Amino acid sequence: MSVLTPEAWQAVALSLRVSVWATLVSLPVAILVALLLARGHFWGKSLLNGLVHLPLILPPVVTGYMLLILFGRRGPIGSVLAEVGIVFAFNWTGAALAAGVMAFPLMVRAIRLSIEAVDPRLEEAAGTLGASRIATFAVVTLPLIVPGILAGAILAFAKAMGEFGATITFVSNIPGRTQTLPSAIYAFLQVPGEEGAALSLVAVSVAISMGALIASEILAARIARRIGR
Amino acid sequence: MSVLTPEAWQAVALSLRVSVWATLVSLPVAILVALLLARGHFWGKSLLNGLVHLPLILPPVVTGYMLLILFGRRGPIGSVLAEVGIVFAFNWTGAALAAGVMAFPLMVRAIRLSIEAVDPRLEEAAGTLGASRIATFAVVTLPLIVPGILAGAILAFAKAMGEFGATITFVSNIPGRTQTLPSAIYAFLQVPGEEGAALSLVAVSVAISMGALIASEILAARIARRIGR
Amino acid sequence: DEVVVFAAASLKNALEDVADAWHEETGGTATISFAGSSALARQIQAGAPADVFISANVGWMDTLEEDDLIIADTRRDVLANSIVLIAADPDAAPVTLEPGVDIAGLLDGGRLAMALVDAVPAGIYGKAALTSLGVWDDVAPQVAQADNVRAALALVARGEAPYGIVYATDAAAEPAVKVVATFPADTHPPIIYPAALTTGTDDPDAADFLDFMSSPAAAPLFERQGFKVIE
Amino acid sequence: MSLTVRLRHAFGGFTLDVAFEAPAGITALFGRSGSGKTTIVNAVAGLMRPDEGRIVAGDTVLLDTAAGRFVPPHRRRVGYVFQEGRLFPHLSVRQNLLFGAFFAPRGAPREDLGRVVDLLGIAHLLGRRPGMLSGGEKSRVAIGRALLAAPRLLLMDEPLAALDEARKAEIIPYLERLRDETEVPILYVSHSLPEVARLATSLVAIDAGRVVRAGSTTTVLADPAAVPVLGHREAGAILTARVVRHHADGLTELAASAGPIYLPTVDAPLGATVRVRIEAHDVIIAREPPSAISALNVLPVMVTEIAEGSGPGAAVGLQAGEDRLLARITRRSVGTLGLAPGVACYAILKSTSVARRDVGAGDRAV
Amino acid sequence: MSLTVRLRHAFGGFTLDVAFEAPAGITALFGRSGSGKTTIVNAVAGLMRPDEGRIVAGDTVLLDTAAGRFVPPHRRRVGYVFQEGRLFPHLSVRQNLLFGAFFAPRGAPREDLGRVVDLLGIAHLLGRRPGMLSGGEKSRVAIGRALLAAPRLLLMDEPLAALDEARKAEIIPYLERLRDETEVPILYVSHSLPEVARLATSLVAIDAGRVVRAGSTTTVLADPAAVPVLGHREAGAILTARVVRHHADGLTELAASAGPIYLPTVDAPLGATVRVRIEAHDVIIAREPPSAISALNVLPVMVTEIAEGSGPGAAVGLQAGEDRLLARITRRSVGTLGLAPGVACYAILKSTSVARRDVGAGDRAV
Ligand SMILES: Nc1ncnc2c1ncn2[C@@H]1O[C@H](COP(=O)(O)OP(=O)(O)OP(=O)(O)O)[C@@H](O)[C@H]1O
Ligand SMILES: Nc1ncnc2c1ncn2[C@@H]1O[C@H](COP(=O)(O)OP(=O)(O)OP(=O)(O)O)[C@@H](O)[C@H]1O
Ligand code: MOO
Ligand SMILES: [Mg+2]
Ligand SMILES: [Mg+2]
Repeated sequence: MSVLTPEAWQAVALSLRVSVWATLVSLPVAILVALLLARGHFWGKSLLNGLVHLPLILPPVVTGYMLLILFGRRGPIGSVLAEVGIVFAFNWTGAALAAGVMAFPLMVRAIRLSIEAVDPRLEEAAGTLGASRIATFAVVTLPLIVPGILAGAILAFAKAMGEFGATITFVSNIPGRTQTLPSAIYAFLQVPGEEGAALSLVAVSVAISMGALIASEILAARIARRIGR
Repeated sequence: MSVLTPEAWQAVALSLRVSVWATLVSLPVAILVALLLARGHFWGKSLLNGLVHLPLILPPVVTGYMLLILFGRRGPIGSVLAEVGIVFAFNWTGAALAAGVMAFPLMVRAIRLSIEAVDPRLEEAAGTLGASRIATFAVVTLPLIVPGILAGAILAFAKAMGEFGATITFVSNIPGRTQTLPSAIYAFLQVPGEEGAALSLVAVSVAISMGALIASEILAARIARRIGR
Repeated sequence: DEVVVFAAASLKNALEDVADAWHEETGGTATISFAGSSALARQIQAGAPADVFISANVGWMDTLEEDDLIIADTRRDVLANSIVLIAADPDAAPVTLEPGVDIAGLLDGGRLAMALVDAVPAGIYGKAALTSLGVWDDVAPQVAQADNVRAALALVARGEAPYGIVYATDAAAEPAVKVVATFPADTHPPIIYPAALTTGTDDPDAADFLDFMSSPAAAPLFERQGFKVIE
Repeated sequence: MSLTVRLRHAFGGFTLDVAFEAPAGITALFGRSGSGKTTIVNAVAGLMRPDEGRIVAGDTVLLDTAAGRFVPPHRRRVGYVFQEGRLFPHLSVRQNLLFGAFFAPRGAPREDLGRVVDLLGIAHLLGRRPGMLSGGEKSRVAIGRALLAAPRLLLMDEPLAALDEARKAEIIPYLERLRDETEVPILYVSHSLPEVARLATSLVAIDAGRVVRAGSTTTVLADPAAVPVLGHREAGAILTARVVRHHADGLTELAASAGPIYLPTVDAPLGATVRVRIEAHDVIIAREPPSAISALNVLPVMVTEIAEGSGPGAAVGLQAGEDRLLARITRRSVGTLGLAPGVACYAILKSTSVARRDVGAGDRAV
Repeated sequence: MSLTVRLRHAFGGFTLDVAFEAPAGITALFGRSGSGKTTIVNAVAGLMRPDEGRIVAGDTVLLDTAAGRFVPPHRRRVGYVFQEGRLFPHLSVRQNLLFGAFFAPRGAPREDLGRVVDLLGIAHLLGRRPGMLSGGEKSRVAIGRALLAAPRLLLMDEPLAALDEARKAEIIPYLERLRDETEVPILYVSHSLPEVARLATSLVAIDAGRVVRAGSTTTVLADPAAVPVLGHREAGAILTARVVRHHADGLTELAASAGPIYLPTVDAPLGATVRVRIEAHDVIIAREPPSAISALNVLPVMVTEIAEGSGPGAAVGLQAGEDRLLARITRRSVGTLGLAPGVACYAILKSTSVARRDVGAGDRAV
């Protein structure tokens, strides 16, 4: 691997930051949505489910534009959030938002599958022992779905590390601010003779994600053993 | 929704074909890989796992290039397959391959989670009743993971409907042959003033995927009831 | 303090050199976001913090000008490019691009790699050129459209397509392809990279960068990458 | 505190339609497999919403379909020992045991972990996860978990089915103490009539979703007509007696109203009142007082009623002082001995045929 | 066919180290909760690979750790009734039942679905899924599934624990027939000594991972010294007798070697040999022949040995003709009656105290 330029290191650092935040922040939301979809019976469930899958269905560029329209400085949501000091537009937070949105369906699906696999009779048992539905979720369901949460998180992290289309469309490709690894790779691929540089970045990206993947597998195996599977 | 041009309808038809094939063909492979990852203990398991996740980690363009290098006419795999009459380059099959590869990690993860949720004691019981490991998989594990397979398939289908970067890089955009909906949408978005046309296609894409999504949810609910959850 | 430049992706190497030179000379820093012209233009429409926009085609610059998003009197055409016909075969014979040229025959069942012919500038120019040569209808079914020029170039370089149409700048940098013809300038609209300050800019350095970019000092840096500098 | 249950619910081919009262103490639900016992218990726990019904515990209405009232399970504070364990696989045995205590209200009267653990013989398992336990170990942990939840109501669905006799013999006295010392009503599902007879204050016999017999255990068990319902082998009445003396040879002398009886050491202080279940088939009737016989207990009794079934046997109700006994003898013997209501005779009981598990601590409600 | 088992395996704190022989017929594994019964059965089924061991069924070596041999479960053709059901949730009851038959080799001797279904009383459940069954219904389906798998070896881990007495009474004769009419050896785990005594050809008592007593059931049960191991309440010997006459009043007259005995109708043809389990606590010893007593059976016997335990009871071995009986009486009675080895006396048995479940079809191996 050739030595990376400072700009490339910036992209690496930013991608890590973006992916970690995208994963961590969307995780609780994903758990909630997965719970609603797995156990809820409410009007509009199909709609919610569709909405969650939207970023998967749409070409990433379209998702990026939608984010731009909604969360841009002048967008209906973006302008409101800007007043309380939250700015996504052309900011690393926007890259995290894009990555989070793109990864969201993957995360929700993994967690939802895990929730659906939990034996509802255990939750009933917790109920008879005095645990409210929320407490039951916290002390029975949640620990039992940790493998699924981990799977969802690692999928989301990997996806966030690779997300390009929506990110570059939403927050552009500003070095040090919104230039993630994939955007940097893209930029290198747009000009002649820079394939080598692109390849180094690909290697860094793969190394990071593989590391995370292996760590998550080891963790998952340990947890599975604890749960007694 | 404005009335679509014949070319747009072609893109719709092709996207459907590509997504259905991508899903159906990769499904058995995904089941096998998920099984290996969930239940196998072998050298190189981490490697396989990493490989499966690669299309998620890499920017789609990079995946597209890799496909081009491997499965192109002159690629090491592509040239061999060409001899037996399988051509991916500039063909809708190539679009399906790209979509399948991009969707593969999602499918594998969903199925793997389901396999891990199957009580191994049921598989043991099947063993004592004379079912070999393969038979046990076919008559016990497989039926029990149908919800996971369905989830994986619908994720893959949705992803295939939205996949753009890898597809266009690998098989480019030949109207009627390789122009999928996302390519068409992307093309419309590149020129000023064509947002309306892009939007009609987005609407069609969303409608198809939502239909598939709702159908899969209904099916999954019915199956879950049969399994007795 | 930091000039934010939104520039078409194909300018990456040249513009980075220019930015370095500008920094040497003035101490100013330019941060450049490279992406597709359409994406950048839309971002500017959405209020992106860009000071300078350099587009790979005239259309998006026109759109921004109509929307009053660029300062019209700072708009200038900075660079020009040409499109060429390239072949995968290093021994391919040169082609004379005259009206009625039998490109379809040349392809011999293979594909002609181009950028998206209705969406991406290089593709639009190529289509115009082939149309004016009167061969577009013959060739059209054979065309494989990539989402950008580099991808079209890669298709030829990998031997997937025997021929392709790309910018001269891209062809020059790729040893695996052979330029077999250059499209005459009169067969297509001028291939021009316009640049301008955005109306949102409040950075005095931005104008300086724009001027430096179109100054003789920057010219060799662009020319090194194969661009023609417009005086 | 007492529990009133009225339920009607239809599953496919099965209809449950029951109403009964469970007073303080242990109420046994007794019935064949598939008769609806678990369904009743689930409804009381709030895990099943019946088509129609009303369940009241003390003065709390837990369910009233007519009034649209349904208290969710976690507010009912029942301790439920499930028929199939349902231990939390991700928690250690200790955490499983303390699960309910964690959610119990602060002031609730609480069992001591150490005491319950010792009773159940699971001290060496505290650090394990349920996946690594044997079948009987799991069911002991499940019992402990329910006991430690400070419940206002205990539901036990065949809690001892997976346990060996020795272990049962250790747990039963504990349940007796619970019955006698606390206010917690216990619904107790069991197939074992000896267990029921020993533990239950009242008994509800269920068949095919209907209550076929209900009442205080002593009354139901001493009723010769109930014998076919409860099963021949299992019939037997309950005698109440006072501990008079612990003899040196290990026998305890008890005073029943009909006379002294001798049993293997009864674990109760002098003066305590105990319940002794005498299985009907363990009673021999003689017209003359027998001599030189290994059975130590011979009580003068009088025949009160004779119920002859279809088989060769007959259930003979006997008045023994103030208590009632049930004897199951052959119809042939009824003839040869000339038994008839009003006939005076002797009941012979072996000391050792009254197994320890059939001697229970006295039950206030009796 | 017979089964030889030798196993050594250590789990955390528990070590299993057993060796026993299971001849054709039913071999009971008897022992307290957590003693290692399920572990043994799992090893025989191939679901657990012990640290060390050798298991041979007939002339097939199923496991030999020394030789590195391990036959995978699906090639062992065992019918395993698991302690916890393990029905396939996605299959109907019918499909569950036929699961094993589907995989059985073509020519394997097969049970008839209808017959098994009737026996188990699950005909009305065939179309249901296991999730909709009661506890006892599940365990009946599990029994059926194993029986219908055409097994060469049956493993039954507390198969009847969740069933009521009446249902047990229906299934036990079927298992007896299986024992007597087929070559299939059965390993039978149970906590219930009556069940074991009635069914088992041989008995292996396990305690804390070790075999503490093994041998033919008749021998082990008639051994006064085995009483503490098996539990006082459960002790009892087995008498072999021939059916002589079915009397009109519902009693069956049997000829035991020590004399005639009368029991409630025994469901066996004239001339058949039956096994009658006489619980030790049901036997009364008298020095003189009693008169005017409801017990119909009085057999002249001779005391062979007396085992006094720590408690108030004593186990008295009796020779009754060619059979052996066991009586559990108080030490006090041993004294007052002057019992000692060699003393002649009378054993009094009630007809009705021999419950139907304690009368079994004659077992070839006895
Ligand atoms: N996976 C395991 N890890 C550690 N210990 C185990 C494991 N499985 C079983 N044991 C222990 O091994 C011992 C024997 O277990 P086993 O299941 O064979 O008992 P059992 O005789 O069948 O008991 P029960 O009658 O309660 O079913 C128990 O003490 C149990 O705790
Ligand atoms: N979900 C269900 N759908 C249809 N029928 C059901 C369902 N659950 C239970 N049943 C039926 O209701 C009846 C009563 O079941 P229940 O579990 O209450 O029996 P039980 O008395 O507890 O039996 P056991 O002693 O076998 O546990 C059974 O016939 C059973 O088949
Ligand atoms: O959804 Mo993408 O094509 O991985 O950015
Ligand atoms: Mg039940
Ligand atoms: Mg066990």
